[in-house]
Amino acid sequence: MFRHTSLRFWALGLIAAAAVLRALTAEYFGVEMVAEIAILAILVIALDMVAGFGGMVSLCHGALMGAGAYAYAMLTVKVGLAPSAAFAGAIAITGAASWLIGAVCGRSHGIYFIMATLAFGQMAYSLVFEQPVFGGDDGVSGVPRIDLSLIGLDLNDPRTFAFACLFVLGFVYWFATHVLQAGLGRTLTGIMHNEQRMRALGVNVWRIKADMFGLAGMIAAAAGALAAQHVMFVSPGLLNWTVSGEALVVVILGGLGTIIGPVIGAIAFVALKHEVSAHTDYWHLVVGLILIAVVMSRANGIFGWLEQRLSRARPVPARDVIAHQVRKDLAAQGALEDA
Amino acid sequence: MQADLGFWVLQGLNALQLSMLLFLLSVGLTVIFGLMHFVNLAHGSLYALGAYAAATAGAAIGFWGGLLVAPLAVAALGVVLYLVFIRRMRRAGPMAQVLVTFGLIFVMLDLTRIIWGAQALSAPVPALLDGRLTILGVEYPAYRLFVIALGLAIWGVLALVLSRTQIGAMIRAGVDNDSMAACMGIDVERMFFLVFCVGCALAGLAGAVAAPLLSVTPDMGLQILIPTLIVIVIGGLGSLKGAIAGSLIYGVVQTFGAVLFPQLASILIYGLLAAVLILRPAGLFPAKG
Amino acid sequence: MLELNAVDSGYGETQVLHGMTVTAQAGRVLAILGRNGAGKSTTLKTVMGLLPAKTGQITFEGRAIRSGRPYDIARMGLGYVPETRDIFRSLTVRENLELAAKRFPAPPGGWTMARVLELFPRLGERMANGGMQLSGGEQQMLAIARALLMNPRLLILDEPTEGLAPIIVKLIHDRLMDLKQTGLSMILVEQNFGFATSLADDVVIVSKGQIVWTGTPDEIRADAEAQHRWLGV
Amino acid sequence: MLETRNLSKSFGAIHVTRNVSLKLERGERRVILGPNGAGKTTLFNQLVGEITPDKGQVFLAGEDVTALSVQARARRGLSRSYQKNTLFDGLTVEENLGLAASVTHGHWHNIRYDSLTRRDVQDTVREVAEQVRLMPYLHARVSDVSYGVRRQLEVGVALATRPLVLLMDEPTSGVGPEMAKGFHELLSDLPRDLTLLIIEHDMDLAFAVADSITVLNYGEVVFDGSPEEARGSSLLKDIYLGAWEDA
Amino acid sequence: QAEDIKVGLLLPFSGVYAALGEEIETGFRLGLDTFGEGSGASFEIVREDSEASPPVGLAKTRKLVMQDKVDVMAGVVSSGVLGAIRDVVDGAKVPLIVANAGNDEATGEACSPWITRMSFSNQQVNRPMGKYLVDQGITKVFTIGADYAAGQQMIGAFAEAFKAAGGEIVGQEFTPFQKTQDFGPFLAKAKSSGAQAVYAFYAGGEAISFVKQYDSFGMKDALPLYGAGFLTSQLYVDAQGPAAQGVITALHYVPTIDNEANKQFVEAFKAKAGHLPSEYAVHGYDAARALVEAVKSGATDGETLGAALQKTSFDGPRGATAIDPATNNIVQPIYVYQIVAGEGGAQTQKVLAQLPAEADPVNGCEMALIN
Ligand SMILES: Nc1ncnc2c1ncn2[C@@H]1O[C@H](COP(=O)(O)OP(=O)(O)OP(=O)(O)O)[C@@H](O)[C@H]1O
Ligand SMILES: Nc1ncnc2c1ncn2[C@@H]1O[C@H](COP(=O)(O)OP(=O)(O)OP(=O)(O)O)[C@@H](O)[C@H]1O
Ligand SMILES: [Mg+2]
Ligand SMILES: [Mg+2]
Repeated sequence: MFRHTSLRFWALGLIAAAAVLRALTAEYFGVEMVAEIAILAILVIALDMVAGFGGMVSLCHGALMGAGAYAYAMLTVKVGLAPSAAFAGAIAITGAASWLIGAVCGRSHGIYFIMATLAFGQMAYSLVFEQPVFGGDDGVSGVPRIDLSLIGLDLNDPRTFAFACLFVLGFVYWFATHVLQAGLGRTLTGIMHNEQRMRALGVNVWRIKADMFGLAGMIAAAAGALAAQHVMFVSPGLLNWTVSGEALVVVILGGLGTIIGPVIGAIAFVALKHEVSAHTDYWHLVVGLILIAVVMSRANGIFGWLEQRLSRARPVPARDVIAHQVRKDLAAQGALEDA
Repeated sequence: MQADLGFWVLQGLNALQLSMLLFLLSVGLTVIFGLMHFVNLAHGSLYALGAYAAATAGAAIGFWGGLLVAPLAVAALGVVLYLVFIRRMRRAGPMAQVLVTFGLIFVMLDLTRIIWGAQALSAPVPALLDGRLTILGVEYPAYRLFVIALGLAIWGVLALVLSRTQIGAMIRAGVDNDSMAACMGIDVERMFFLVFCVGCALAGLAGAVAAPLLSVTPDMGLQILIPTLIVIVIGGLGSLKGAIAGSLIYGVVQTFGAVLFPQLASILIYGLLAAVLILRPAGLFPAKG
Repeated sequence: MLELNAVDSGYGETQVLHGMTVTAQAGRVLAILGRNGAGKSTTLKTVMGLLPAKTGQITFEGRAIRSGRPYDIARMGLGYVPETRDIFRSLTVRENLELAAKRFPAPPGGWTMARVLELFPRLGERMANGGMQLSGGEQQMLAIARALLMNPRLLILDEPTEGLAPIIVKLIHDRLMDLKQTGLSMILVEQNFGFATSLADDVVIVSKGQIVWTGTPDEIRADAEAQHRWLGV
Repeated sequence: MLETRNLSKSFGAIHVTRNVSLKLERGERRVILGPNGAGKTTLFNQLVGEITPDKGQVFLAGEDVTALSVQARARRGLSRSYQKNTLFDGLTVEENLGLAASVTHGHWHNIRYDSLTRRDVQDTVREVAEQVRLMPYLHARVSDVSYGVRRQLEVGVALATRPLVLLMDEPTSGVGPEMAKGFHELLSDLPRDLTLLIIEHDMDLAFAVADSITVLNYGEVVFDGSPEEARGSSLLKDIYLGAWEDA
Repeated sequence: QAEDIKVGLLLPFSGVYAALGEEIETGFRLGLDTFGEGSGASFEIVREDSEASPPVGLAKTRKLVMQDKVDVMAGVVSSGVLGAIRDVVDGAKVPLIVANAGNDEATGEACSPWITRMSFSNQQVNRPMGKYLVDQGITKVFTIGADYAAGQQMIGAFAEAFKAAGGEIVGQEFTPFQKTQDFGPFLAKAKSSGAQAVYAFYAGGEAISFVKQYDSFGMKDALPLYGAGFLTSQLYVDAQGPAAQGVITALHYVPTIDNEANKQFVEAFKAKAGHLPSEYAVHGYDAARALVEAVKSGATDGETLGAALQKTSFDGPRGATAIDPATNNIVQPIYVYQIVAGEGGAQTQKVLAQLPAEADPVNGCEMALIN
């Protein structure tokens, strides 16, 4: 169950302050990094919503984000919609697709769920890669940013854009935590802990799963539409499964099922990547090793570790719940097969 | 062209050959995956490593030597991985495992680049298998026939061992409830260790077999990972039957899809995977344990 | 035979056993009674090595087994029937039984597959079923049968009558009695007071992780005050 | 209130329930007895919809619910507890009860407010916690409480949905005599219009609470009558009680 | 007085194209060392990993331009990255010397005075083979290539020229890019197509697998294999082994080209890298040389460098090389070569013909000259 502990408030405040400070003072690339982190953070919040609170470990969130990016790019560049309308359109389209994926994949659990979402993600990737409308391998260029000159903002300025991303991130954080604390989120967490019992209590399990997956898809789409505006270019690589894998890495690095943890994970991951790749071409190796070390530390990611050290009310890490659930599922399947 | 029997035989053999290569790889993964509930995403990297080991050893002591050395070398690496990472991760659940092995992919990818360079290597086909044989009126590379035969042989051996020995039941018991298994005097740790090593050796073998067929590149492990996962998920985790069925389905869909419906080829297999999971959420032949 | 001396144990940070000291004599049946949550099961789990004992000694036939691995402890001759039964759900009934039978060959007069099925004919009818498909009571029978097939020197039973039909309880009671007659040592954790006291040679009562009462079945039957105080009967 | 007609189910060659026809009036309290493996739990599973019967129907308050899903039946007022604890292990006792209550009060699918902090939910949680004697454990995590406490919670969660018909599968197995006695009190405290179907092996409890008794053997109803009749039945003695009752 | 020129080198140093990135960087540094001496300038290289991913490449380009404020950029392996960064370098007026990416548009409809290509264009390498094959008496060809933009352009340029010269394409197959490891199914199709030869485009690991599998099916004798020279590039022939023998392809560079400049280059490169240079190495080498020549001609900053680069022309390892002022693309001879057995069991390239240098059609490029 999601709770706002004081540690979480502190972390949130610190992050917000640091982000604003950096966006105000950093050099060009530092400001770009703020935008990059904010966009990644939005994506991983979307993933944590379903993975950390519903046990729906998705390997298609990268693809959902890519879908949002492509929807935005296509609606602006090819259809000629106003960017703000395209933004809304991208969120709606991706949200609907995501709801469907959630409804369909919701039947499977654990590793099967991961694979089912992977299949949908890769289907989207192949589709975008191979359909000439989407520009194939070359992608779509010339993606415009939303025009906010009405309120006196120029998003083409990197600093303003970074602030816009931070603003959306803030909104998404509020929205996600709100939904998780509302009935829908509570029920979803109940399902993660015991789907059978939830059903026996009268909960329409697949609806809850699909609804939450749809909401998360909308958030991922927002991240995608921002990413498209950030680089002003979209390419199929956005939808590749490695992006989803990376998102999952970030969620766990930060702390699954904590919402604030993944945001910290996003900061750590982007910073680490830039820092290490500045020094060696083999940055994958270093990042990989650090990742392994973090996971092996047996803590629930960076934030989970902080929580363990600093706060007395120690929630059960979602990953343990999922582990338990998967075990039960697998064993139950064995039994069904005998019938 | 499609009416010609030769075409079907030839493509059928191609499908079978691809299936067997995937089987060699997926069977190791499915054993580790299904029996230990351990999600080893680095299995593809072990395969790549097998290919590199075979290419390197093959250059020094010939193909057959390489075929022997590669599985041993990869199993040895498996021992290290097990002792350093896996043993501690067994109880950590799939999320942590996905991550650690995801990290391992990148580590091993860069390590192969550091050791062998970024450029592609290759291993020669052994003289004995260099020619072509004629089957049902179709000329077919002998080496590919060898791959098919090897896959079938490994399948047979594994099926025999698992169904005729008690070790299968012990492993499943350990998977179900390791503390209870331990209370029945089963050395769960050692058993899993063996299973893991055998799985690794099979991955190494698959790499060694693939080396002369394909090019040996650092990212070959990443490329093969998704097809392998698809195979075992279609087939059902942890079951030998599932691994062979999944491999055959993948091989056939991929091969015939590519020649008959080229536009759909790459979506076809994902569509199939999604369909299987919707209809049978646990794959076609989930393990009884 | 089995001795616990000042054992502290628990789950992570929560300490449950506080200086648990208890002895099970060879050839006798020790009943451990106590309220829900008193620490009875925790004691058994600690003996089996499933929980680490923080301090104290545990010896089995004179050999220290504290902080041994369950695997070694089981092989020393301790057969354990956990309260959760822990049937291997993905194995069939037959496989569950063979797991023990094939790996612990029966000594002359020991438990064999045939004898166990005679004891629980119900299991014979379910040999090919998966462990998961058994009814609760059938699972309990299977768990006991499985432990017997290990031909242990000390049989540890955690609430063996839970969820069993009276007729089966009676049956198990009689069989355990037979076992007792053969000289098998047993530790019995029970909520069923009548069942426990009619089988036991010695009785201890646990409360808050400590032994608070020691005596014989007759003594506890007579001691209404202790019954009320420690067992809530 | 709850009725079955010719309910039958077999797994392969095993017939677990054969033509079971039951009829429970509103407010009736019935205990199901039967040897282990008689098909009692499987009957429950069919009543709530977790298993589809091969043949026969289930009626709830006059409506044929045979084709309805588990959750649909639950929302029509059918609730059950499980023989094997089926709880939200990582959550606290309070959250467990709250989840159940929030479904009852219709807050489970809301994205505007926290379902667990609603007044009506909290009240229900408190009431139920008192009923099943769980007040001291409200803030403890399920995985931290002893088995007996979990058994009580198992019933509590089923109760928190405020059902019309409550099915309880061996609610007192694994709880001590003290709590079993408490359970007896709990049952007498429950509103009289709540229909109860209880699987029990504790004879004292069964005879004390039952209005009527049904005995299953090999999936068949072999006895159906009042507790007095049951007491005198030699059949029951042969297949179920054995000679143990006097121990 | 010594000028300081800041060069942003944008190449993939990780990921699948890492091997190419390495080759180009080695060539580039060798080029600077070789020619930079008398230029009076010192060159500072800021190197960034594009990961061969357009968004990453774009982010890194922005960093090079806006934060590091480089005078000139060089590199770019993948066409996707080039497409993504085109507007940025064009808008910022930072000259970019392309050291690999071959997409036709970059020097066609999307050309920019600030983008000068010292490598090749996809059509340039393949077009001459159309007529060459017909001249060899081959009129029926089956084509096969990787299914992505470059594959389609390469095969497309060949097919067009081949048909224009009177040939017939009897079958065409595009295989899923970087997902195909087993070419068996496609080879069987080619075999039964009734073609006289197969024309292929693959690069990297796919090139190795393709050539080896082509040989293992015994198709080389009945159905000779032609293609874009990347198929049997110096980078892959060792791995391909004897399977590559007999394959005839066309490319703008092979290490066996017989001229003085190439001899020196091959020597120097071997000394530095320990292996023979590939076409990728020469891209880096010539890009560096173009840069140095521009500096020597008096350019000191972005704008003057851009103007000078448009006028590049020298005799290098690939013969007479010049920039076409209409498109800013390189104009260079194309070499038809065959893989033959060399000494010590290695494979070597035997140049069969040198096809004349030919500028690409302008293709919608409206090139403004800088000053
Ligand atoms: N997994 C666990 N984690 C933390 N605490 C636990 C755990 N299991 C049990 N406990 C605590 O340990 C104490 C003793 O539990 P134990 O299971 O030993 O009781 P018991 O005497 O066997 O009771 P019962 O008759 O209900 O089975 C209880 O207070 C319980 O809350
Ligand atoms: N999925 C299944 N497949 C095959 N057989 C099953 C399955 N589920 C239950 N059974 C069998 O059906 C019979 C009835 O089981 P059920 O759980 O209903 O018994 P029960 O009356 O509740 O017994 P208990 O009092 O021991 O809990 C048992 O013999 C069991 O083995
Ligand atoms: Mg207990
Ligand atoms: Mg039952």
